[in-house]
Amino acid sequence: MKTLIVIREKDYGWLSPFFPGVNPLVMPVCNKPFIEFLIDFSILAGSSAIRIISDGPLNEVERYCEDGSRWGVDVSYASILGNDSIETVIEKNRKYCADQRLLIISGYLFIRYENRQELRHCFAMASGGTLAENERGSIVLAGTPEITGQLPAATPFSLVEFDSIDNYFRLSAEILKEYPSPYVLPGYCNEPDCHIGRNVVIGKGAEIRKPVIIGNNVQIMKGAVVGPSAVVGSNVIIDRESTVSRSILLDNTYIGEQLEVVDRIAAGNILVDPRSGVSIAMEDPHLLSSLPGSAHIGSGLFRYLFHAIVALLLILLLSLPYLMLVPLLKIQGKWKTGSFTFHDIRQGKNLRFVMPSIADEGGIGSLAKALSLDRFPMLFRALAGTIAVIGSFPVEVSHRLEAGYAATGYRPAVFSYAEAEDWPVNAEDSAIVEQFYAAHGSPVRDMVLTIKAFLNRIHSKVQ
Amino acid sequence: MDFRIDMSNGQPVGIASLDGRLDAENCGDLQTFCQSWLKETSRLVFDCTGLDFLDSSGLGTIVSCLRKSLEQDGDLKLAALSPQVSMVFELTKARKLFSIFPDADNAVRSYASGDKA
Amino acid sequence: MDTFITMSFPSEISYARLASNAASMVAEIFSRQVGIWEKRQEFCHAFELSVAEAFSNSVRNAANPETDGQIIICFSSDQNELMVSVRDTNPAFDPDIPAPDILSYPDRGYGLLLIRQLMDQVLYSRENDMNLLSMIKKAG
Amino acid sequence: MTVEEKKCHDLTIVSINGSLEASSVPGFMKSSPALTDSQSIVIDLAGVDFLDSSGLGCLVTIARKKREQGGDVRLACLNEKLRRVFEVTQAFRLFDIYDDAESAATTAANK
Repeated sequence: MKTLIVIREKDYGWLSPFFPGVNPLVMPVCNKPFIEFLIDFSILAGSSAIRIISDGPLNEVERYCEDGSRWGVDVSYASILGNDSIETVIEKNRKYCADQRLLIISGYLFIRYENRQELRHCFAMASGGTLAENERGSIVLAGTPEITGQLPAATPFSLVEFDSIDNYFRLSAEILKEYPSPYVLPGYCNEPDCHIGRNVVIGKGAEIRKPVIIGNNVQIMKGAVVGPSAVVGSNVIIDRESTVSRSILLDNTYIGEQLEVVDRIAAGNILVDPRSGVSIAMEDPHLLSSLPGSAHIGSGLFRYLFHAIVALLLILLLSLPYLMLVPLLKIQGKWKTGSFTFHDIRQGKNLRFVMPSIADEGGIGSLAKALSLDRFPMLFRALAGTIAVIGSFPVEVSHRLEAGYAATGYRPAVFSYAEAEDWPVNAEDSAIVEQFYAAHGSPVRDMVLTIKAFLNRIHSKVQ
Repeated sequence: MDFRIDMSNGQPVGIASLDGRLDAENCGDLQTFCQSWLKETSRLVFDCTGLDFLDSSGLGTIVSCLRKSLEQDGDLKLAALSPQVSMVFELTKARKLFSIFPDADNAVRSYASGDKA
Repeated sequence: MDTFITMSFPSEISYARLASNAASMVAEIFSRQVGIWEKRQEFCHAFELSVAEAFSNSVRNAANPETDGQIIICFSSDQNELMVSVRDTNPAFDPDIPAPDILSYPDRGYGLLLIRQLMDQVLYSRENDMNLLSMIKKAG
Repeated sequence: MTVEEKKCHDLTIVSINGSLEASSVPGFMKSSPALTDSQSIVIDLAGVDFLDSSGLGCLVTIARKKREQGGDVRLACLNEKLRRVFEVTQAFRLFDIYDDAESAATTAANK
């Protein structure tokens, strides 16, 4: 049997405004991306090939599902237009559908099944027709039954109401509480009701209360309370003394100090109240760290002075190696300069500056790279105050990033906090560390982290 | 920022209407105004009907206004928080510091029933 | 590893195929060396297409197509990324043009959009009266 | 690049073989009058191994001109590489894309 999963943009229109930048098809329900529930269902129903069809973008889905080999099925993709009827969709995929029993799942549907064994049997025996439908979509089977037999009185699956942010929230909570085994992805801690991923750091005095699901690469700082009934995604920091219960934190979220997140969905810097559908964007980094203390506010000049001093020190330290090594590299043609345009969210304009790159072939290149000579020209920018010495990795003006990068506390800098922390430098992941330090930054800490970033670069080259 | 004194309880209650955004840019104004309001009465109500955005600096200012009115044996009560603004108070636990009312009239009346000041 | 290859092509559109095929092959060799397996085709196609786009951009931007301009393509690599840069002597251009709105049927302007989407980092600079467009993609 | 034409249910199917890119676009546009008149056609891309932005631009132009005159163009058989180009540029929002040219022609003729 083959399955067509047909999901149109209008089907998930209710969800997309809440989480810009997250494709609803890979939006996690509990800890599993939505599309995987449909794939699992199709496989249990006896499909060996699945085609995911949409009138919207599919690249993120494709990045997650790839060719389906992970599930042992063929997954392929196709585009349709928004107003194509199901007949047209089948026509457009006629070659794919030919001579096969066909299961068509149409709509942004959540399917509940309790008895996994019965599914395949039931589908093999069922004659064609609509097996389930609601106003949001349908499950249709085409072709003649594979085997004959007595169908069970009740279909072993049903459609769940899944058309509002509140449904979404309740469904996740319900799965976590009542049906974790058939649905969620396994974690590393196999205690019942407690799924914990890789690289999870739990601080002193932090509490984890079951049931709970925690993803990979999560830091729970001291005194924080996570759970009960919390779903925490990957790349998440929950800062000191914060509470997260009966809530969902999607990937790449930073929850600041002493905050109380109860009955909420958080994604990046967006917080949603699922009951009322109200959402706020936490635009300033200090909102992410409890009641504003005087320490952060008004320290702008102070902080700049520190940055200028650090920049000056580094310039003094590096100018000699710079003058010695760079001409050599230039002769060898290994010193390339490229200009880099980045968006300064603070000032709301694009800035362009030169950022050299070094081909680290041979000794001189490696040495120059270890000494961060490629960052040398940028240090003057930091001295002038245009950028910080340490902060966020400058985000290049690129259409891909603009939408999703309204990160709080973004502050373009010579070195990034991610480099200091040895966190993978990648716009999405590093944004979390950057938010953490945006909320925790102090001039002295900045200085320490700058040195750490600088040494890390030396270290990574020496290895 | 509109300010008026309500005498319906027999005692003066100052009602300030906040509107638009209250953020780092304009929270200094509120700070200044609040100083002068406190000279007239220490019992304040901030009517937030028109307030649609609050950031941490704004929140900090409201908290400092509360502190000053408490120092003068008064209080600062909040009325008509929009869901967005309310979320900021909940998230930061600042909600626990304030008495919050659905509208300004209720907030004013609560000063009469309370026996403080 | 750190291979270094420089190629020079006449600034004519008929050489775009050659340049992009070369890019695809360099990417193929690189991906074998660093062990990109599942996504190798995608990786190579990204280089093939990006170089084709950069090349045709260069040819199109040439002030005087009659002169014997050259387009120089360099490849360099780090442990886990491959960089290709395309250099020409044409007038400067603005690399930050916005993406076209597909629903208004634009007949051009997709080139830089494609490059940006397919590559991890795109750097543009102007030096010694030359345009230099560097494109970097990480392995895996 | 070579271009072949055949009729199917009174509709012209234009099959392209090779690369549709900056250097081959001008030749392609001249290869068949069916590309520029107002009649609906199907373009079979099964044999296209490479499509760049000029190639895409030319498909978009054909679609625009045909639709202005009441005709249409349908595409058939996009391989992985082509699909990626359509995905990145969102060109999938403009075209009816079919698995095979015959179904595209059949449904167009029945419309």
